[in-house]
Amino acid sequence: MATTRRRTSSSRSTRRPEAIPPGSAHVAEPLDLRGALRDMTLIRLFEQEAERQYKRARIGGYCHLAIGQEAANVGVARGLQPQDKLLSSYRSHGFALARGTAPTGAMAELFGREDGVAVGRGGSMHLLDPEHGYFGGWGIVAGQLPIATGMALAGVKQGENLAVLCELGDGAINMGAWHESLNLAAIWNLPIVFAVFNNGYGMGTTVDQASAEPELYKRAAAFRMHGERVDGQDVEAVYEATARLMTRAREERKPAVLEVMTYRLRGHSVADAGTAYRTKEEIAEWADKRDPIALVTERLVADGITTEELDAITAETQALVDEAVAFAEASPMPDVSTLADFVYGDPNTAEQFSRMAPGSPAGEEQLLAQLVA
Amino acid sequence: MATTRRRTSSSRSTRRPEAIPPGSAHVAEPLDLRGALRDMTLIRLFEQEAERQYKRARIGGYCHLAIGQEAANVGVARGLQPQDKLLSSYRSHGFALARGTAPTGAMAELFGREDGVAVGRGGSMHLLDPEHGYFGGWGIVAGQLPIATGMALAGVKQGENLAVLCELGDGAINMGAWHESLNLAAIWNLPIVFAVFNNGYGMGTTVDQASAEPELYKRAAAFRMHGERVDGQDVEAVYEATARLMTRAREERKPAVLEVMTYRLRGHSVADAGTAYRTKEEIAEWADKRDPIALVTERLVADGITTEELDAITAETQALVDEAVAFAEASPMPDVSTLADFVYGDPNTAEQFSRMAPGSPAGEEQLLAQLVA
Amino acid sequence: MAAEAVPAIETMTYREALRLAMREELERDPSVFLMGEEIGVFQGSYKVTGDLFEQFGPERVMETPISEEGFVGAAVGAAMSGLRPVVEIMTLNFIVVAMDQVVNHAAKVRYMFGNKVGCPMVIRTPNGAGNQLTAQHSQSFEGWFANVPGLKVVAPATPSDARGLLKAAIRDDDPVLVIENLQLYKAKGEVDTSVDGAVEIGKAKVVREGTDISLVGHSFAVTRALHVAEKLQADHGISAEVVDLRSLRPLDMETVAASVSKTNRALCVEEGWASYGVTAEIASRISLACFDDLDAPVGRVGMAEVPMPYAKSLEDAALPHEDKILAAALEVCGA
Amino acid sequence: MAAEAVPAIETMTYREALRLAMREELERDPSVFLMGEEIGVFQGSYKVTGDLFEQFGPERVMETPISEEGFVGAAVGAAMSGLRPVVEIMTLNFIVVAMDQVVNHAAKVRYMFGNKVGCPMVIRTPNGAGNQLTAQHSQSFEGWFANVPGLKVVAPATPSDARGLLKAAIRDDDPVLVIENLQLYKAKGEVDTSVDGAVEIGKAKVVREGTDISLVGHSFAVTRALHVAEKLQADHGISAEVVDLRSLRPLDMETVAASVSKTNRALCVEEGWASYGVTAEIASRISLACFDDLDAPVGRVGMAEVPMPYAKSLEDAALPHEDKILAAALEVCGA
Ligand SMILES: Cc1ncc(C[n+]2csc(CCOP(=O)(O)OP(=O)(O)O)c2C)c(N)n1
Ligand SMILES: Cc1ncc(C[n+]2csc(CCOP(=O)(O)OP(=O)(O)O)c2C)c(N)n1
Ligand SMILES: [Mg+2]
Ligand SMILES: [Mg+2]
Repeated sequence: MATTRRRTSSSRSTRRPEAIPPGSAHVAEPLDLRGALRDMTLIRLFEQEAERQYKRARIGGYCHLAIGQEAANVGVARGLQPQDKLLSSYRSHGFALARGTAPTGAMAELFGREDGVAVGRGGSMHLLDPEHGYFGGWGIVAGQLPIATGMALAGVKQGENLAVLCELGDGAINMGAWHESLNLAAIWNLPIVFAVFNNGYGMGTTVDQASAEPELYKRAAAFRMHGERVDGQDVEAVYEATARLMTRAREERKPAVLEVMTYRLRGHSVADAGTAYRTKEEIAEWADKRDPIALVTERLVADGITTEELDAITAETQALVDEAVAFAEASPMPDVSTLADFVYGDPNTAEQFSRMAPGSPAGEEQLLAQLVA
Repeated sequence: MATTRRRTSSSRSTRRPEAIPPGSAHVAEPLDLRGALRDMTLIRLFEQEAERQYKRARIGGYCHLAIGQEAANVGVARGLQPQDKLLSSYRSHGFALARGTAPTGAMAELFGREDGVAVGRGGSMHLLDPEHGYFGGWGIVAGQLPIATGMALAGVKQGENLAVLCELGDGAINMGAWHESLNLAAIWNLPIVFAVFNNGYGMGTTVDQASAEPELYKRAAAFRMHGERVDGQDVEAVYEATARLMTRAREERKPAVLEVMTYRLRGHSVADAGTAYRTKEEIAEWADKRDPIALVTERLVADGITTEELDAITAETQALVDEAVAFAEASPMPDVSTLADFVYGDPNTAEQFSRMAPGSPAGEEQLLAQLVA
Repeated sequence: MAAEAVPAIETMTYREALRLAMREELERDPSVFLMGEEIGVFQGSYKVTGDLFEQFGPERVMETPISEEGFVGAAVGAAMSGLRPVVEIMTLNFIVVAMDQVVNHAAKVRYMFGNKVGCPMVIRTPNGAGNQLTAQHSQSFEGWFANVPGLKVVAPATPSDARGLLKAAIRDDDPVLVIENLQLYKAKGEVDTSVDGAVEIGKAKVVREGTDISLVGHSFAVTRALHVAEKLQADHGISAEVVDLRSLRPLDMETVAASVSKTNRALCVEEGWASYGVTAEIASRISLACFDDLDAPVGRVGMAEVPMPYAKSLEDAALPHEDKILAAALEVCGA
Repeated sequence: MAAEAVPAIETMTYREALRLAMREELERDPSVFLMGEEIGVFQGSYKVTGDLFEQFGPERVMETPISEEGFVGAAVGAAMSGLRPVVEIMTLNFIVVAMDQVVNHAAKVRYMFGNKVGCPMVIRTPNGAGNQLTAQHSQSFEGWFANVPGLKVVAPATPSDARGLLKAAIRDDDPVLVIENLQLYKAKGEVDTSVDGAVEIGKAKVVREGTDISLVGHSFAVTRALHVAEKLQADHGISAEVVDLRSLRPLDMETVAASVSKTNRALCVEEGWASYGVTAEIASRISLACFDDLDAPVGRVGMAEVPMPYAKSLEDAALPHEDKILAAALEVCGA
């Protein structure tokens, strides 16, 4: 009897996925490779800094890093039009930065400061930047899927020429919300692309263990939806597939699934060493052979980029990260008197709650005092 | 802009589904056609009686009839081995009767009497009969799927040579519970068959409107699971497919999906006339050409059954239904003093709750008085 | 001589009043739309949406598959995008499958994202029991939602409030749960259709004046309480005041406390299970706010604490019927 | 001379005590098995299951995909089949996606089916806040489950009770929620490993004797209350009794009422939101049961009623810290 698969040595290989026929004939503008390298470097340096600051206890809570996944982050973000909307899981830093969020506001949020993008309320898991079309990192696995579906619906209802890209992890695909969201997206013909970032693991669980169909993009077929897989360490490939599927979504109202094959070089979060469930060899192999930054650099070098130019990219992005830390450090902690701000937004709220005080327990009294003040 | 499909005239046809290659080579014993007719007739007469009694207010609550779906009920039930387990939605009467539950206990339950199969607690939606391997009609759409999956898991863990058949409706397939349950069944290699009773409608919503993949059995592929479709008005076909897939589940630990194409000739429940969302012509066509009882009778007539024999079946089953009504009428209403029975089953419960009384509100006081008494 | 606006008092059911509110809001604001199972051709499982599908078509009245988690979440996303979705959940029992979207998402959006986005959506859904619908279809756990900061919860008890609170909920910039009630759908009452009629959220209402005891509740419990008040007067000479909470979060404790300070006795009533239910909150607040005024401990009545049974005899015994409320009121009055 | 059984008092963490209970029950009863995300090779997200996977293997310690609704429901089915699944939900926040299986299914099985099947299963899951985990990961809504007939809910506050109540829960024939707590996992305490140590469900415990006020709570709030009691004594000469509820459904109100009848004052404390929370129930029951004994209204303290913010300054302000409890206790004491 075996109701559970025994763990075998990981089937995770660094080999590229087979090519899959594209979902439509849209051809995107070629990717600005230097710009992509710059964004990826920014993310890498930002994440390394976040790791350091976490260890110094300037950052608290959960902190999930994107190191190793930068091509996936930047590839999808560059495949969007400015009006498009992006939502993701808690592994949010890379998405915000790739979409154009200032590192200052992002780092200040990680520090829990007033100038953070979520005014210190959200932290690492909940970066967002509506002005740059990023509608948040979300913390409940797969919780963002129905919401992204609704944003695509709203786009159609409002007659906007936009599509939504919703990232989720390989672990998230086994939640019921996947099924309901994809079905709704399909029957309503919504302009949305579900980008499954398959980094091989949901915490310590492999894709093979968790998903009865481990070729995750194939699950799109259950909704008569197009699905395809792309090498997530190749920023051009991710960009091309995203741009094509987003255009198709926008122009033809056709949803799709894009499985992005990638790898996280760190643990699940900074609290996880990331070695209990995978071998050091596996990690080393990805780090050595499939580091997305090394890969794009190689390509640029072949195209004739100079060492000086490469150094300039590193210097510029490092300066941004340093500035972000200085900015975050200088930003004040949110004042305790603002604790009740933003619980509600309706202008009548204070009046609505003004009659609640008699008999209130302590936590409620506190809210009312601030809300009604 | 169209975010919602416009209703077109129903695509529901009475034509048989195309044949689909079987999931394995198991060949079942031929079906006892007379026995099947007898069971189907019993269900039909029972349901007609239930309808009458509902109108007389002897039966209350929701009451969902299986009229038109008898071949599906009987076909799957006869495809099971005695040790197999069956779970279903709230449309439960036909399943209980097909599995061998005495009509007396079933009718008494509909009447809400002490001798009902659920001791008057469950009513129409929640018939069950563990001794005959029927683990209930369940009322939350798709709620029974994870539970059935767990029963299959338990069967394996306990080393029992059983498989589980879990019925759900075409409407239920769009719930997240479908996705999670099928994925678990597949990765754990569980002996379970998910029988989707596709009667064309979830209340007033057509399959085309609700499911992005309206050929529902194809959704099995998202879990690398075998799926097939069978003509649900043909009791032999349903029986054959069920028996084959259940044997395969039991012997090879392979889950499967069986889509059973059927039709309800009545409304969603007795409260629904069933005509707002479909045409009278459509209903008439199914009633005239695809009534499962007429179809099996035709076959038996071709095989040489006599009118006397047919009449005897009707007489025997009508007598059972009459007896059931008499039995139900004679059975007492549950006594109010038993209200708190069965809320908990642990023998220590009365002792556990014995210190709860001080300050209790009225509803709780009542429970405690009965529980602790 | 100019025509004067005359009040147009119409008698209609609670169900019709809800439909009227939706019709008026759909006409007033193009960003409003309805979503839910069977709310179109089927006219709603309890016929609340009625002919709105016919009038407004499938874009404004969107029928959904059975996927509560999916479409409640889609409503959150639409609300974050500036629309005002009004979601029907067929009964409160089924919201449990969508709980995560309500509690972990809708309620959190604005705060967690530092006010950069909002979530102006409505979920309307009936609670209640009484039609032998059994354990999985007879529940009332609106108190769980009232426990969650970020949500507002209202529960109208009359047709006029049904129209007025639903309108206010739709116009509110925050997620609002509108708790309807299965028994009330057919209840009739007067609605002034000549006025907008929106009812401010967070205001309780004294629906019957009295001097000896305050009966406090929401939704269908108010109807029961009013009947009990008549009996208390007629059979026992006890003058009961009845307070309709109308809103659970925010809660108008000023009105409740003022009533109890006058009557010196209180009984809280609800359709659901009282233990850890709505009446727990109300009773504990009254006990604190009116400590010196109370002549007797605050009483509570709810449904018997069992999963609702099917049999008529048992269901009757489990419901918080008027005789139970009456008995509890007499106990509070020491009568 | 025969060897006598000597008590073997071991100091261990709450987390280790839970693991010990599972180990003992897995060894004792072959029908017990564990299910949950990352409870195997990963040793549990909070390392509660630790080496149990290594010791018992993948059949007894079943790792699951991220599918709470699916595997909680599977546990219901397994329990109906005679097994005794013990499900870990990584934190209470995530049970919301599986709520339907807990509330509409596990709690209903036995009653709705007329006692023809039962559902002996355990769900263990931590509540609590305090590590800057933010709005979606800092909640405590165990009161919702305590509202549901058919469920039992316990909440140990010490390592010894963690072991004892989890053992009792596993042996119980009904669905039991065991509410653990993120802050308590690392708390140390003494456990007598020479005895079976199961703790009867439904018994509160006076964990500190006092004469002037009763501090009543469950889970981590008990730890806070004990500290506050020390301060009340040291700084204000107030003698506080502390009552650890240990079980929310059933609730041991006899012990609570006896304490308050002695001290004549009570403050109820919880980690979650107090409005419509656990303390609402406790306070309203005390107000009724001890009406004539109370010298002051019953106080309540919970977390500030906001979605938990991330910033350290705000989170600190939102938590029901000891200074808040102290202030509330002084108010109740009129000091
Ligand atoms: C509903 C729910 N269950 C469990 C968790 C805890 N959890 C957080 S992240 C995670 C793993 C997700 O893996 P994957 O989707 O592959 O994303 P990745 O972390 O690899 O980016 C789990 C189990 C959660 N946040 N929500
Ligand atoms: C979660 C949930 N949502 C809604 C309902 C209300 N409801 C009961 S039956 C039904 C239609 C189900 O249709 P289908 O699955 O096709 O089964 P059929 O009635 O056709 O047998 C609906 C929407 C419910 N019981 N549970
Ligand atoms: Mg992953
Ligand atoms: Mg159907």
